[in-house]
Amino acid sequence: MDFFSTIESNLLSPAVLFFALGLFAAVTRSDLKFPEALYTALTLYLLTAIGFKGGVAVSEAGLAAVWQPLLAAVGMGCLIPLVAFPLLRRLGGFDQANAGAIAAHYGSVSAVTFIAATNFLKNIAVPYESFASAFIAVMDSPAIIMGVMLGKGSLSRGASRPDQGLRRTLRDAVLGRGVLLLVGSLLIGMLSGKRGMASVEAFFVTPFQGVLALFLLEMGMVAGNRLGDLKKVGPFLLVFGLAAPLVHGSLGALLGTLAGLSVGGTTLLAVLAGSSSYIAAPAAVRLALPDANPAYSLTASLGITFPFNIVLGIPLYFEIAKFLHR
Amino acid sequence: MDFFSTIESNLLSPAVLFFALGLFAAVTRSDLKFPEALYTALTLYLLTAIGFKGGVAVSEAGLAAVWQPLLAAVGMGCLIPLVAFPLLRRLGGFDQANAGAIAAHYGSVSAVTFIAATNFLKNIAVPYESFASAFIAVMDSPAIIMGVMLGKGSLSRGASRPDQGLRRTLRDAVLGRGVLLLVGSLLIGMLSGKRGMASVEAFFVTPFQGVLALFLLEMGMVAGNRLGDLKKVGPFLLVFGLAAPLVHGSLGALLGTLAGLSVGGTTLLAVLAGSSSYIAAPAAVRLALPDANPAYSLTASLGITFPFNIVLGIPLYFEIAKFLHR
Amino acid sequence: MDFFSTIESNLLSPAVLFFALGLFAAVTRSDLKFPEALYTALTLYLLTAIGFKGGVAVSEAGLAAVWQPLLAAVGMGCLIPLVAFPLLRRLGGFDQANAGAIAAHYGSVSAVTFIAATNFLKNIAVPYESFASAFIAVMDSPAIIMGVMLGKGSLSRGASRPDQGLRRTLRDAVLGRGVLLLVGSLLIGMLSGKRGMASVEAFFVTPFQGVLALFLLEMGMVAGNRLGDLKKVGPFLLVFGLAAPLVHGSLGALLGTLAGLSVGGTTLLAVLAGSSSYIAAPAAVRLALPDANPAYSLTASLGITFPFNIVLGIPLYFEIAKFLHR
Amino acid sequence: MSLHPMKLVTVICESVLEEQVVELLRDCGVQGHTAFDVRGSGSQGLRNAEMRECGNVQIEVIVKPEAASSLLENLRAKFFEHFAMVAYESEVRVLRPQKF
Amino acid sequence: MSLHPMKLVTVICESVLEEQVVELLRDCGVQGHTAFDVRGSGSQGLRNAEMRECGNVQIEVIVKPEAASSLLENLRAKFFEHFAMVAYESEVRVLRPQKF
Amino acid sequence: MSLHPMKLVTVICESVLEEQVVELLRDCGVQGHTAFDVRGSGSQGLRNAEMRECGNVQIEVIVKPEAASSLLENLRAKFFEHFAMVAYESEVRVLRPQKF
Ligand SMILES: Nc1ncnc2c1ncn2[C@@H]1O[C@H](COP(=O)(O)O)[C@@H](O)[C@H]1O
Ligand SMILES: Nc1ncnc2c1ncn2[C@@H]1O[C@H](COP(=O)(O)O)[C@@H](O)[C@H]1O
Ligand SMILES: Nc1ncnc2c1ncn2[C@@H]1O[C@H](COP(=O)(O)O)[C@@H](O)[C@H]1O
Ligand code: NA
Ligand code: NA
Ligand code: NA
Repeated sequence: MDFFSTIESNLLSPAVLFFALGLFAAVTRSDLKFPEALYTALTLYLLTAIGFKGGVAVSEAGLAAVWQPLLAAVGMGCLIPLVAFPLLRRLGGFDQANAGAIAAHYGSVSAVTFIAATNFLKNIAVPYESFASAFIAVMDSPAIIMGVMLGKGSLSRGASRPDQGLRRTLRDAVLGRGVLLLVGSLLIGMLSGKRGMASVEAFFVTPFQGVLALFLLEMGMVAGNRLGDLKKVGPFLLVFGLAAPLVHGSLGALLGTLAGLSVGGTTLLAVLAGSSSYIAAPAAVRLALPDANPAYSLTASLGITFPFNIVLGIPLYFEIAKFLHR
Repeated sequence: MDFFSTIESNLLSPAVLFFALGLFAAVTRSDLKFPEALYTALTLYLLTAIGFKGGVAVSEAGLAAVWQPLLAAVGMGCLIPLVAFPLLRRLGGFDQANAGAIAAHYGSVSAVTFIAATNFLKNIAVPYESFASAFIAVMDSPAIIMGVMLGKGSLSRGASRPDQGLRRTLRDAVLGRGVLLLVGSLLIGMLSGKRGMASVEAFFVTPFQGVLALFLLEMGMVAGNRLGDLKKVGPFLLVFGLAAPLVHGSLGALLGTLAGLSVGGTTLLAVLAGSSSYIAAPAAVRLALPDANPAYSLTASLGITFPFNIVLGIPLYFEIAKFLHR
Repeated sequence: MDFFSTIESNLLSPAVLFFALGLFAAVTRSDLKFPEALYTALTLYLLTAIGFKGGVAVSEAGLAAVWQPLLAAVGMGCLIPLVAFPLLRRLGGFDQANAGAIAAHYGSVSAVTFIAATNFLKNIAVPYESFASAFIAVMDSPAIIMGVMLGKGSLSRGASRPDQGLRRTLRDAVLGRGVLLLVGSLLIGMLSGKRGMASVEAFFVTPFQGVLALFLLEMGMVAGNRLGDLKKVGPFLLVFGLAAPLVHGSLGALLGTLAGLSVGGTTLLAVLAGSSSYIAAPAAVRLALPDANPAYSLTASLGITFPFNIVLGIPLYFEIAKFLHR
Repeated sequence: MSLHPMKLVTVICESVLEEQVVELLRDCGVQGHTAFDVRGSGSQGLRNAEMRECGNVQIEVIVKPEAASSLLENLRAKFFEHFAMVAYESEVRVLRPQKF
Repeated sequence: MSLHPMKLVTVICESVLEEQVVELLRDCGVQGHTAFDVRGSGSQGLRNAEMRECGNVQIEVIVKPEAASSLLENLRAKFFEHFAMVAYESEVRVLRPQKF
Repeated sequence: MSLHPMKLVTVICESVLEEQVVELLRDCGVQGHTAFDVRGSGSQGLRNAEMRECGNVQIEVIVKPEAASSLLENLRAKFFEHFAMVAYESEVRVLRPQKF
């Protein structure tokens, strides 16, 4: 399948089309609206299902086969904020807090983008390591901690004064509901294994794609409501929102290849690296870096990078992964 | 299967029984209550699933086979308000706004009644055109626009003064969440076709009947809460709520037969014609015709016509369709 | 399979592990939180599904096979408050209202514990009467009425003065949403039978285990939030929360054996007897016995007995049932 | 346009009481009310909205100034002893006094 | 720290009107608002929150004292005839008056 | 029956702050609070309730009249610089003053 037909297959998947419908609803100011409880319920479901599936896959594959790629993923989570921060500071002219906040968002990952990518791979019949969803569970915490420390200047200035807020940040980064659900479900999947999977598969696995499609309808609306802020955030952030995923994604593809992942697995690690968070990071960063304006990080994450990845990024990362594996 | 055994099979379906349970809960003033978010979530799911399934069916059947019945459906949507309005004005003595509002509700359709009808057909093993759910997506907008124009007198008086509210009505009729979800999902189904269906079937199709049953429990409660208003709306509306579906349904059966639909498909078009809206119409009409008392249209729709259709109307329309196809 | 491996298999089931995750989230004060609408929706689903499944099973087995065990279940519901009340009064030193309230909770049953028990039996491949879930539907009302009458002293003092509040209690005990849903769905299942089941199975049966796992995540949080109250309620209630299920459960096992149930069915009746309510009882009892402090009954029910049953009680009741059937 | 002084009576109580409070309002001749679910803490501990059985509700009613204190008195008499409840009044100025 | 007197204008109306009320607020130069879903009863009967189409919303706005009555007047003129609506003002004291 | 004048302090802020605001209330010796989710707009733009991460919460506390302004001052000092927040007080009259 060539590049354009993979893009076409991606664009005509129900998930992406529902995302477009959500965008349309937001832009035309339809009265379509998801209740907050439904948004939260869908998030809960998706995170739990991803974690659990990943956990079962890890228990099947054995830790021996998993630890190396997992370490690569943790490394990515730490590395990306370090790459993004100076760019945002110097080229973007953001102050320390804002640069740290945005860096934390881009080091973190978007579980929904990840699932869209696994769908994409399934559609074009490319296999991938099924434990890959375990990556999602380990990248957010380091990225948030790193981004917050950069944003507070704790890294450059050293720990000169005892930072009371840092403890809270650590707690939020590790016990925030996104990370807790992912890591918790991962462990549950590992402990209950195949037999556990058999009993809950009909809820956590079979209807998953459809739930994702419905969730993307909502995400389309959320992203569409952010479009109005695009003007306010300025041209640099627009460019950053398109360029950063490509840079981070390429890094991810490189690391994935080095860690011995297949083309499919490499694509997924690249997707995670290229994606940015809108579930785990916003709440943690808001409290830890109150001076950062959430409009910047959320608009870039949700209004630019997320749609870009869903529509174009995924097939691109796949091409990069293929190239590196040649 | 004779008439009474089809009725019995309808009455003993989980969907109808759950509706009865909801009625019972409302009448006995139990503390059973659906949270609003759940009502909205179920509505979202049902509309999306119907639209999507219809869209896939259209893409399978090809537009060539579909356009004629679809046109008949649009015609029905325009025609019914024109039939109902003068009746409501003259026999019912309603003022212009109220007559227009009720006409808009009865020209629009009830997706839930439609699904109950497809279940009924499946139960008695009568085949129907699977693209029939596409009809639902095209009947609401024309009916609402027609009813509102009648209610405003825009049709009789001509467009003498520039009507500012009409633009809003058009927007609400076309972008209101009910229509947007149905039409949007229909297009998504058409674009993603069979392959899209394969990925989301386990969410949008397989559990559908059960979700409908749960939703009917809620609808039973909503209808039951309306029963108290029956006394207030007067005897004419009670008669109208029972007679209108039969008249409109017969019209629908006629048009369906002429458009070349099978007995099953004809039954479904009759059901749509005979049903009245409680999702798309209320919000749009409330804003466009503020002088109309929503108690009239909602009580007739939800308290009389909806239960009548669910329990007796569906088998009746089927008999009419069979008769016309003899 | 010996005792410890059955316990281990219970502990490593996704349901129990998700419960543990919820406990962890509550204890660490993570920001994970289920919206109330989701809690209600899950409750609705679980109760409806249990009732419906039980009803279909009853219609399959025939009333002849069912009435005897059903009577035993009703008897249990009446008996337990009579056993618990004097203990709570004399040993626990509770006043009349509080003793009645707690007795009503322990006479009532926990549907979720019941399902966890059926999972447990499936896991260790022990068959059980599939109509057993009908028991759940009949135990709550008698237990609540009995507990409330004990708490009001209506039983000891006789009906000296006309008790106005008793009518409300009866209504709440019979029409409260928990009982209404269970009994209603049971009847629906009985009326629509196998054919009804076929149409809604993919919603009410197949994904059930997974939904339960998600619900237990929430229940873990609710129970965890109650742990803080443990200190306040005093040591007697702690002991009662662990001992009462064993006493009641043994009674249940005895009655189940006498009523001719299999080992599996006996286990399930024991589980119901040993479990205590947190859905039907709290609301009804709160209104009927306002002087009772809900902290006592809810903390004992949710903070002690529920986790105990989920983790250890179920395998224990199974051992008792096996012993009695030897 | 003229505004008319009225009292706004606010009641915060357990969700299970909503029906009974609304009944009492009706018995006191109050014409309408507004209610919404809240969470809170007080002398009876935390009441989060997670389980409806343990939830809180806030009920607001606009009444004629002279009716407020008898309404509060009725609430006090019927509920204060047994239930978690907070009630207070404040001054508001409404359009269309005949409604209330 | 000093507190500044302001008016709090509260509007309770049908959910379908929320968009239009907020538009009117903006047209009146109001800088912000807060809204939440409520249920209630009044002259138009019970409005429970079950169906969004028939729900109620409560909208609260803080405005400069002199702006309150013209805002209420505008609300009255635009909505009172046709819609279920209750509106009232009360006195509050805020920090940071320049915000409003 | 006698009513006792108190202050009602209302805070509207980002949902992520709820825990910290409630902590601050406790530190100020306030005995209880009531909270509910709202949506709104203000100087920081629209805050709809769709995503909890960007939601708003309204927190209401009844305090002794003399405690209100110090409470507001503490809120101002801790949160006003960095966060979207509106806070105001108003007069209410409660039953059972000893509760607050
Ligand atoms: N000081 C307060 N300010 C605001 N709301 C309160 C206050 N005290 C209690 N409440 C509310 O009233 C409910 C019942 O209070 P209590 O009876 O003290 O537990 C609490 O759950 C809170 O929602
Ligand atoms: N006296 C009242 N006190 C508080 N809220 C009221 C009152 N009357 C009406 N409402 C609210 O305003 C809405 C519309 O009132 P109405 O137009 O009278 O039906 C009702 O649904 C209630 O939520
Ligand atoms: N004038 C106002 N009246 C009522 N609520 C307001 C007002 N201004 C702001 N708010 C609320 O306070 C929140 C934060 O305000 P802001 O910091 O101005 O963005 C908003 O999202 C609104 O919910
Ligand atoms: Na990333
Ligand atoms: Na119709
Ligand atoms: Na029990």
